[in-house]
Amino acid sequence: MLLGPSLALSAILFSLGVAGVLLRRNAIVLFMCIELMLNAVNLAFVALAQVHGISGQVIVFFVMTVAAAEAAVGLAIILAIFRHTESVDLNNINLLKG
Amino acid sequence: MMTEAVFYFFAVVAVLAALLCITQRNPVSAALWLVTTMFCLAAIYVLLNAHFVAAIQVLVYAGAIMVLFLFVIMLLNVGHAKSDLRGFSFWLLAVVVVGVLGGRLLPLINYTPERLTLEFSRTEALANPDIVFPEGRAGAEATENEGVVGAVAQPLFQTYLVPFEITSVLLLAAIIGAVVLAKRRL
Amino acid sequence: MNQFLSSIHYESWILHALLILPLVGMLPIVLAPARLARHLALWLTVLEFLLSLGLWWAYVPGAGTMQFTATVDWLPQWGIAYRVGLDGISLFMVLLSTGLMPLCVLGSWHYITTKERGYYALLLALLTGMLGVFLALDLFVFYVFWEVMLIPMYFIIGIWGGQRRLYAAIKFFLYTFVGSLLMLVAILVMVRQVGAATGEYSFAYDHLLANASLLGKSAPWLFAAFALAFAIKVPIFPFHTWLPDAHVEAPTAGSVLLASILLKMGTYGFLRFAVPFFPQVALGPVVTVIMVTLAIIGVIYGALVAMVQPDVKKLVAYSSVSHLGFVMLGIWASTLQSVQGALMVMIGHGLSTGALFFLIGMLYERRHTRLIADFGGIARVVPLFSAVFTLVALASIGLPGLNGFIGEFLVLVGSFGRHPWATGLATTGVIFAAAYLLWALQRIIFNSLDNPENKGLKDLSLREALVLLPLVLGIVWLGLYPRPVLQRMEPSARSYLEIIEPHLQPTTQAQVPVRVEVAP
Amino acid sequence: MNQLDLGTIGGLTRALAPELLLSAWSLIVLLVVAWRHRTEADSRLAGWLSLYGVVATGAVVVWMWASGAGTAGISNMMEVDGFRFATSILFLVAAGFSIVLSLNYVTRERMLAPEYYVLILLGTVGMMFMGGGADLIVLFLGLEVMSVSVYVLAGYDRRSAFSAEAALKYFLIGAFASGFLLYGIALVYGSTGMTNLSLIGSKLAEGQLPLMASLGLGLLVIGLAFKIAAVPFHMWAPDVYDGAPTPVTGFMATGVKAAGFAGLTRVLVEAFPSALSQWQPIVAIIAIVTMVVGNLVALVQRPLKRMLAYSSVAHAGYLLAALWPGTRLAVSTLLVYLAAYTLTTIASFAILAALGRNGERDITLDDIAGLASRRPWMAAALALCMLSLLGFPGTVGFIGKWYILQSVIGQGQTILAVVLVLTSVVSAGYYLPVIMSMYMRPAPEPEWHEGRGMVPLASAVVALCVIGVLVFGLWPTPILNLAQSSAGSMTQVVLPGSGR
Amino acid sequence: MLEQLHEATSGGLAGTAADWIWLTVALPFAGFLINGTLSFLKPKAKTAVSVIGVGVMILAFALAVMIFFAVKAAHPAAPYVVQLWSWMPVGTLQINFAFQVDQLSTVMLLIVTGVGGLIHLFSVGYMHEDAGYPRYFAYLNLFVSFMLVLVLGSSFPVMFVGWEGVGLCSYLLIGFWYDVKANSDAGKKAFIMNRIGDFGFLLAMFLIWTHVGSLDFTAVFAEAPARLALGGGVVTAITLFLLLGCTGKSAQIPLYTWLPDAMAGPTPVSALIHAATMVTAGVYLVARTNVLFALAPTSSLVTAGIGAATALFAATIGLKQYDIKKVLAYSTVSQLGYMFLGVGALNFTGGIFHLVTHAFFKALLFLGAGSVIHAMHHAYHATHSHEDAQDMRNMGGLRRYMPWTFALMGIATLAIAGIPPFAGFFSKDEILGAAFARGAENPLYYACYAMGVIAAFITAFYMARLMAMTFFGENRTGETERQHLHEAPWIMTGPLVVLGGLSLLGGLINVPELLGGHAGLHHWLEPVLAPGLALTTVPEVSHSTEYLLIGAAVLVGAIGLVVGYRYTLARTIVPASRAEPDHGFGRVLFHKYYVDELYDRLVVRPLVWLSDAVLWRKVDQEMVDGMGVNGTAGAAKVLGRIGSFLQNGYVGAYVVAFLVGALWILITVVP
Repeated sequence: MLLGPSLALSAILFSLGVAGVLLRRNAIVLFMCIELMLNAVNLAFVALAQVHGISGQVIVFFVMTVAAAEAAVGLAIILAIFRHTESVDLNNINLLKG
Repeated sequence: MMTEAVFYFFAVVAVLAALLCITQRNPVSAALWLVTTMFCLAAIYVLLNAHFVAAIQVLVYAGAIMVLFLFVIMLLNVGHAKSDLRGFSFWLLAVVVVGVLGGRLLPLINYTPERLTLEFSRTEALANPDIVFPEGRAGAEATENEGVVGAVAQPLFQTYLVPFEITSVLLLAAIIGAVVLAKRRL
Repeated sequence: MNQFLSSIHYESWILHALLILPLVGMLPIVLAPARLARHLALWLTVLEFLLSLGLWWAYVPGAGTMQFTATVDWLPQWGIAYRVGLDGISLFMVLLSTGLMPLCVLGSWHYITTKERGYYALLLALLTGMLGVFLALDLFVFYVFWEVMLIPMYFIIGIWGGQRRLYAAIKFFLYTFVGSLLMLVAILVMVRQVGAATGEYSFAYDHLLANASLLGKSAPWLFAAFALAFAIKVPIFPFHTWLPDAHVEAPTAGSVLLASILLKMGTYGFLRFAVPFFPQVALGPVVTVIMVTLAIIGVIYGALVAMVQPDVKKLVAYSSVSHLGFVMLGIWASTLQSVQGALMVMIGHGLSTGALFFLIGMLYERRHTRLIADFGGIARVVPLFSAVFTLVALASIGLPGLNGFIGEFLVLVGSFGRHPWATGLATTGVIFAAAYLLWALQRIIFNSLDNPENKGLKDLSLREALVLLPLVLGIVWLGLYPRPVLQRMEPSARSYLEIIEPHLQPTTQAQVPVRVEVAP
Repeated sequence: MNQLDLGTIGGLTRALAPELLLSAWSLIVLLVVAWRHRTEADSRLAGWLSLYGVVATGAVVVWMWASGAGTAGISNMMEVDGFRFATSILFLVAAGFSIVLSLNYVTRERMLAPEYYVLILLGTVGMMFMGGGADLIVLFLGLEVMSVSVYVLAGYDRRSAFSAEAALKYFLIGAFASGFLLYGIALVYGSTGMTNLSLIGSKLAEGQLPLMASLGLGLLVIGLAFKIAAVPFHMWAPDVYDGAPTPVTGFMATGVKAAGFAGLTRVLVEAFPSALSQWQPIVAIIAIVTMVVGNLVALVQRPLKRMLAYSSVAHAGYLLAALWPGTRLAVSTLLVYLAAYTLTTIASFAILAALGRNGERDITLDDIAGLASRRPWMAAALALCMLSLLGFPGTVGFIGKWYILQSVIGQGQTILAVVLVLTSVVSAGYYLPVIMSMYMRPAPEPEWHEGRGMVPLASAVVALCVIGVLVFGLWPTPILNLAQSSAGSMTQVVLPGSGR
Repeated sequence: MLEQLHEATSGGLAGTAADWIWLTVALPFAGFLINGTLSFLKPKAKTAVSVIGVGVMILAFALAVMIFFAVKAAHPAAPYVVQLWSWMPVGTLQINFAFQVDQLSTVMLLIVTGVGGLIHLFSVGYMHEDAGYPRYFAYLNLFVSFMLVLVLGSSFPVMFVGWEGVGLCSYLLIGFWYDVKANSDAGKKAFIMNRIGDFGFLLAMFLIWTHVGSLDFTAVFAEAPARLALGGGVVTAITLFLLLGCTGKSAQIPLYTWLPDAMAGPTPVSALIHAATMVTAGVYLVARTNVLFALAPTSSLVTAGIGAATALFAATIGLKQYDIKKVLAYSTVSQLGYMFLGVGALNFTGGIFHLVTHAFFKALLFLGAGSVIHAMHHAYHATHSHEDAQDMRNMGGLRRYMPWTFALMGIATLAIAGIPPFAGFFSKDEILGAAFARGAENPLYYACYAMGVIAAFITAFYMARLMAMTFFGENRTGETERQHLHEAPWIMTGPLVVLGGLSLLGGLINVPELLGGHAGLHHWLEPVLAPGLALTTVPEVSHSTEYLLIGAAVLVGAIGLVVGYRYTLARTIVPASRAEPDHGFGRVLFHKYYVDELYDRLVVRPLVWLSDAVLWRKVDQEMVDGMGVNGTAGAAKVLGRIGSFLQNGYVGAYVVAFLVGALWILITVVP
C-alpha cells in the first residue's frame, strides 16, 4: 500500500519546501514554498489514512481550509506591504531590526 | 506492480516540479511548477485510494489557491522581476538543511503498517494492523459501502464536528482580515 | 521597669509593632504637606526608638535562646510563616537601627530640600526592612526583607545622591542582587533537602538549623552561596568596590545607615545563618584559611587605601572595609572573646562611623565639597565641631577608653589563640588606622587656615549638636562601661559557640585560666 | 460536579458555551459595524460591545468553573477542566485589557476600522480553543484562528510601514512554523492512529518513543516554540512587537504567548508524559538559551517597546523553565507565572501606550526622564511593573519566580535555577534604568510630559493590574490554590517523581 | 558607678587614704572637663582656669603624699588593689577597671603629681599670653589623669588606657599651635610612632593572655614563673614586644625620632611630658614587669643594649644642635637610654632611681630653657625681630640678665653630668655599676658599660657647651634686643627653685651603703621587685672595683664639663642668621645622622606609593572595579550587542535561525 514510499515522498517535498523558503526573496514565492510544505504534509496524512482510516483524509480537508485562509490573509498582507514599499522583495523589507 | 510504477512516475515528476518551483527565477513559472506538483499529488492520492481528496486537491489547491497566487503576482506586476533567488551562501545552507532534514525524515521510508503496529503495541503477538488499528479496515469498508463522499462526510460531521465549526470561525477571521487589509479605502 | 513592661504585655506585641509602625507611618508622611514631613518622621522614629528601648529591660540575658518569638502562617502550602524573634545578637542591631533613625532624620533636616515626603517615607520603609532582616526567623521572610530593604536605599542614593548617583545606585543594587539571588537558590535547595530528609518542608530557622547537618555533600555549595551574599554586604575584599561609590554618592543619612546598619547585615548573616548552618564547611581548614586571609586583607588593604583617598567620604568608606575585617576575623576565630568582640565592633563601628558621616555631612552642607584638600585649619573657626570630630576619629582609631578599642581588643585577644599570625597582622591595622585618620584630621581641622572660603564657617548648630550628642555619649559609655552590653550578648554568643563547637580546631589558649575577683 | 457528555449535542454545546458565546458575539459586533463603521463613535461603540462580550464570556467561564463542570470519561475534542478555564480567563483578561487600551488608541492613531475588535474577539476564540483543545486538530485549528486574526491585527495600522512589515514577517514565519506543527501532528497521528491528547498520553507506553512519534514530538515542539517566541524561534518577536500597534503588542505578548504555552502544556504534559526523558533536555536547553539571549539583548535596547519585546522573550524562557518538570506542580507553576506575567505586562504596555505617539517606537529612556515628578502615579505604576518583571519581593512577579525556582529545584535541577536567577540579575540591568530615568533624572524640559495622560478607563486597568501585582505579591494564596486545583484537574497519567 | 570593693589583698592599706586613690585620677580629669568646657564657653576666664588647673594638681599631690605615708606605714608585701568597676567581663577574660597601690606606683604617683604640679604652676606664667590658655590646661590636666591611670593601673589593659591616653595628650600638646604645619606634623609623628610601639604592647598582652590566662598584674606575675619557661621563646617574645612598646613610648632606638620633633610643643609640655613623666613610662613598664624580664635574659640584654646604644647615639647628636630645646631633647633620649641600660641590667631600682632624679633635673633644665626662651622671645617680640628665640647662637652671656635661671640650670648641669653630690651622680653611677657587674655573667654588658661611660663624657660635654653658649661669653642677641632681656616672673622662677633643690638633694633618697647611705629607694621598692630579683642572681663586685667605677664616672663627667666649656668658648660663635652651615661630620650630626630622611625614604614614601599607585589605582580601580565589576557588565553588553546585531531585520536570517533550532531539536529528539 506504498506507505513507506509516500512518507518518503512527503518528506522530500517538505524538505524542498523548506529549502525554497530559504532560497526565495520574493514574499509570494516564499509563501508558495510554504504551500508546498503543506501539500507534503497532506500527502503524509493521506498515506497514513490507509492504516488509520478515513480520519486522516478528513484532516486533509481542514488543512486545505487552513491553507486557503492563510492564502487569503497572507496575500492581503503582501498587498498591504506592497503599498508601502513598491516591492515584495524581502531584502527591501527590514525597517524593523536590532 | 502497475500501481507502483505509476506511483513512482508521479513521485519523480512531483519532486522535479517541486525542485523547479523553488529554483525558477520567474514567479509565474514557479507557480505553474507548483501546480504541476499538486496535480501529481492528486494522482498519487488516487493511487492511495483517496479519490475525494484527490478531487478536492485539484479543485481547491490547483484551482482556487494557486489562481489566487497568480492573480496577486499579476496584480503586483512582479511577474518579470529580476531573479529573487538568494546568494551562494544560502544555496549551501539550503543543501545542508535539505540534507539534514531529509536525513532525519527519510528513515520513514521503512515504515510498513506492520512496523507501525508493532511499535505502537510493543508486542510481537499484536503485530497485526487489522487488530490494533481496526479503523483502517473500517475506513476501507466504509468507502466500499457508502462511496467516497459518504465515507468522508460521515466522520466530518460527527467525530470532527467541533473542528469543522472552528474552520468556519477561521474562514470568517480570514475574510475579515483580507478585506480589512486589502481594501484600498475603508 | 520590668513589672511595667509585663503589665502591658510588652513582649507579646513589641516586635510586630516595631515592624508595622514605620510602614503605617509612611502614610501620614506621604499625605501630609511636604513641610511637615520631617517633623512627622522625627516623631515617628523617636516613638519607634522609645518602643524599642523597652527591649533593653524586657530581654532576659539568662538563656541564649530566641525571645519574643511569634509565628503567623503566611504561605502554609510552602511551609512559610511570618516568624520573628530576637536574641542577644540581634537585640543590639535592632536598638542601633531604631536609635540611629531619629538622628538620621535630624541629620537630613536641612540637607534634604527636594521631595521631602518621599525621602522620609523611604527612610521609614528602610527602617522596617532593616529591622525585619534582624528579626526574621523564617528564611523566606528574611530573604524578603533582605531584598525589600534594597529599594529604599536604592532610591535614597539615586534621587538625593551626588553627581554619579545613578552609577552608584545601580552598582549598589546589582552587587547585592547577584549575591542575594544565589542565596535564594541556596535557601530553596536547603529547604528541599532538609524537607526530603525530615519530611517537613519548612523555612523555619530553627527547623533548618536543627537539621542542617543532613545536608551532606551539597553543603559547600550552599555555604558558598550564602557566604557570597553576605560577603558582598560586609563587604569583604574583593567584593567591596560598591561601597566607596555608594557612600560617596549617598546623602548623609544614606551613608550613615549604609555604614552603621546595612554593612552589619552581612556579618550578622554570617553569625546567624552561614556559619551555624554549615559549620563543618565554614570552619573547615580551607574555608577558614580563605576567610581569615580575606579578613586580614580587608583590614590592611582597606586601611592603606583609605590613607590616600582625596575624598574624606571615600576615606571613611574604606576604613569601614578595614573595620569589618576585624569582625570577620573575630567570627572565624570563634572564641567567646572574639565573637563578642566582633559584635562590639559591629556596634562600635555603627556609632563612630555613623558620627563621622554625620560630621562630614555637616561640613558638606557648609562647603559643598568633601575634598580633604579644600579644608585645613578649621579648628580655629569651628572648635566644637573639631573637638567632636577629633573624639570620634579617636574612637574609630581604637583609643582605649572609647568604644572602638573594646571591640578590636576583644576580637584580637580572642583570635590570637587560634590564629596568632593572622592576629598579629591584623594588629598592624591599629597603626594604619592612626595613620590615615590622624593624617586626614590634620589636613582638615589642623594646619593653617589658608583657604579663605573656610574662614566664614559656622560652628555646630543646636540641631547638629543634638544629632552628635547621643553618638558621643554612646561612644564614651561603651568605651568605659560596656559590661551591660557584653552581659546581654554573652549567652547568645555562648549558644552560638555551642552549635559550632564540634567543628572547631583546638586553640592554644591557656587552660584553667587564673580566676580574678569580679567587680560589679 | 456536573459531568458533560460530549457525545450528545447538548453536552457539547454546554461544554463549548464560552467559545460559542464569544463567536456569536463577534458576529453581532460584525453586524453592528457593518452599518456603522465611519466615525470614532462607531469604533468606540464596537469596542464597548466587544468588551461586554468578553466580560459575558468571562462570566460564563467562571460559572462553569465554579459549577465544577467536567467530562464523563475521555473527553472528545474539547477538554472541560480547570486548566482550560484558567487559561480562558487569562486570555479573556488579556483581550479585555487590550480592548480597553485600544479604545482611545485606535482613535488617536486613526485606525478607524471597527473590525479591529472583531478580530480581537476571534483571536481570543482561537486561543480558547488552544487552551481547551483535547485534540491535536482542535489545537491546530485554534492556533490558526488565533494566528490569522493576530497577523491582521499586527498589520492593522495601514498607514504605518512598520505595522505592515510586522504583519508580513509574523505571517511568513508563522505559516512556515505551522507547516512544521502540522507535519508533527501528521507523524504523531501516524504512529498512534489518533489525535486525542489524553488518549495518546494514556496509550503511549512508558519509555522510548517510536521513531515516527519522536519526530512528531520534535516537530510539534518546533511549531509551538515559535508561538511562544523561544530562542532561536524568537527572531520575529522583537520586530513584530515593535511594529505592531501597542495594544496589539500587549495582546500578543500576553494572550498569544499564554495560548502558545497552553498548547505546549497540553501537548507535553497531557500527551507526552511518557516521553519526559526525551523532551525535558530540549525544553531545558531552549529555556536556558532563551533566558540568556532574551535578557542579554534586551540589555542594549534603547526604545522601551523593543526592550519590553525582548523582555517578553526572556520571560518565555522562565515559563519554559516552569514547564520543565512536566508535573502537575509544573503546570500550576506555569499558570501562576502566566498570571503574574500577564498582569504586569498588560500594565506596562498600557502605560507605554499612554506615553507615546505613532506606535511608540520612539519612546526611549530619555523620554520618560523625570516622569515621576509630573505623573507620579503613572511612574509609580510603571516602576512597580518593572520590579514585578524583575521578580522583586513584594510583587507577584517574585511569587511567580519563587514558585518556579521551588518546583525546578524540587526536581533537583539546580543549574536551571541558577541560570534563571543570574539572568534575572542581568534583567535588572535594563528594568532598573527605567525606574532611574523616571525618578532620578530631571525632565529634558519643564513641559516635556504635558498631555501624557491616561483616559480613566485605561488608568483603571493599570490600577487594577498594579493592585493585583501588589496584593498577590503579598498574599498569593488564592492564586496558588486556584492554579493548583486547575492543574490538578488536568487529565494526566501518573508521573515519576512529581514534586511535593 | 565608682563604688569600690575592698579586696583584702594586702594588710593594712584598707581603710586608709589608699582607698581614695581613684580621686588622684578623678581630680585632674574633672579639671580637664571643667577647663575643656571653659575653653568653649569662656576662653578669657584665665584666672578661673589657672585656679582649677593648678588646684586639682595640688589636691592630687596632697592626696599622693597622704597615700605615700599610708604605704610607708603599712609597707604591704603585695599591692593593694582598688576595684572600681568590671570593665570587660567576657567569659574567662575578666578585666576590671582597678587601680593598685604599691611602692612603685606610689613613687610614680609622687613624681607625676609633684613635678606635674610645679610645671602647671610654671605654665601659668609661661602661657599667660596664649589665646588657647584654657585648652592648654585642659590638655595638661587630661595628661596627668591619664599618666596616673598608666602608673596606677592594676592590669595590662587598664595600664594600656593610660599608655595610649598620654600618647594622645602628647599628640594634642605637641600640636598645640596646630596652625603651623610643622607642629601638627610633629604631633602626628609622635602619635604614630607611639602606635607602632603600642602594637608591640598589644601583641605582648595577647601572648600573656594566651599563655598565662590572665592580664592582671598580680595574677600574671604570680603565674608567670610556673607557666613560662625561664628564657623560653614565649616569655622572650612577650618581653621583646613589651620592649617595642617601651621604645616607642620612651623614644629609644629605633623609634626615638619623634621626641626631638616633639619640642614643637610649649616648653612646659616638653618638661612635663617629654622629660619628666610620659617618656619614662617605658622604664616603669619594664620595672613593673620585672618578673617577665627576669625570666627572659635575652630580652634584658637587648634592653640594656638598646639603652646603651641610644644613650651614646643620642648624645652624639646633642653635640651639634643649636636649638637649646633640641639639645635637651637629645639629652633626654640619651638619659632614657641610661634608664633602660639600668633595667636591662636587671637593676630595676637603678632605673627607677635615675627616672626620679632625671625627672628633677631634666624638668629643671627644660623649665630653665623655657624661661630663657621666654626672655628671648620677649626681647625679639618687643623689637619685632624675626630671629630664632631658641637658637643658642643668638644667646650668650645671659647670666648677667637672668642670674637665677643661670644658677639653677648650673645645678641641673652638674647633676646630669654626674658630679657628686648632685642627684644624677648617684643614679647614673648605680646604673653603670650594675651594667659592669652584669658583665661577669655576659661580657656583652661590658660593651654596654663602655658605651655608657663614653655617653657620660659626651653628656657632660654638650651640657657644658649649652651652658657656655647660653650664659657665658658676650651676648649675641643684638643691640636693641639686649635691653629687653630680663628674668622671668616668680611664678615661673619659683618652681625652678624647688626643682633646683630636688636636683641638688634628690640623690639622697638612695645613697648606696657603700657611701654610708642606706639605699632607701632600694629597700622601698623591695616588695615590688623581689619576685623578679628572686629569679636572678644579683652579681657581687668587690668594693675596690666599685670605688674605681665611681671614680671613673666622676672623672669622665668632670673632664667632659671642662673640655666642653673650653672647646665651646675657644671659638667665636656667630648669630644664627649669619652662621654658615656645618661641614663634614658636624653636618651629619647636625642632621641627626639623616635618620628621619632615611625613614622617610625607606618606609613612609614607599608605603604611600604602594597604597596610592598600586593598591588604590591599580588593584582597586583598574583590576577589581574595572576588569572585575564593570568588565562583567561590559561583557554582558557586548554579548547583547552581538545578539542585537544578528537581529538584522531580514526574514532570511530569521528563517536560518529558525532552521538551526529546528534541526537541532530534530537531531536531539530522536535518540
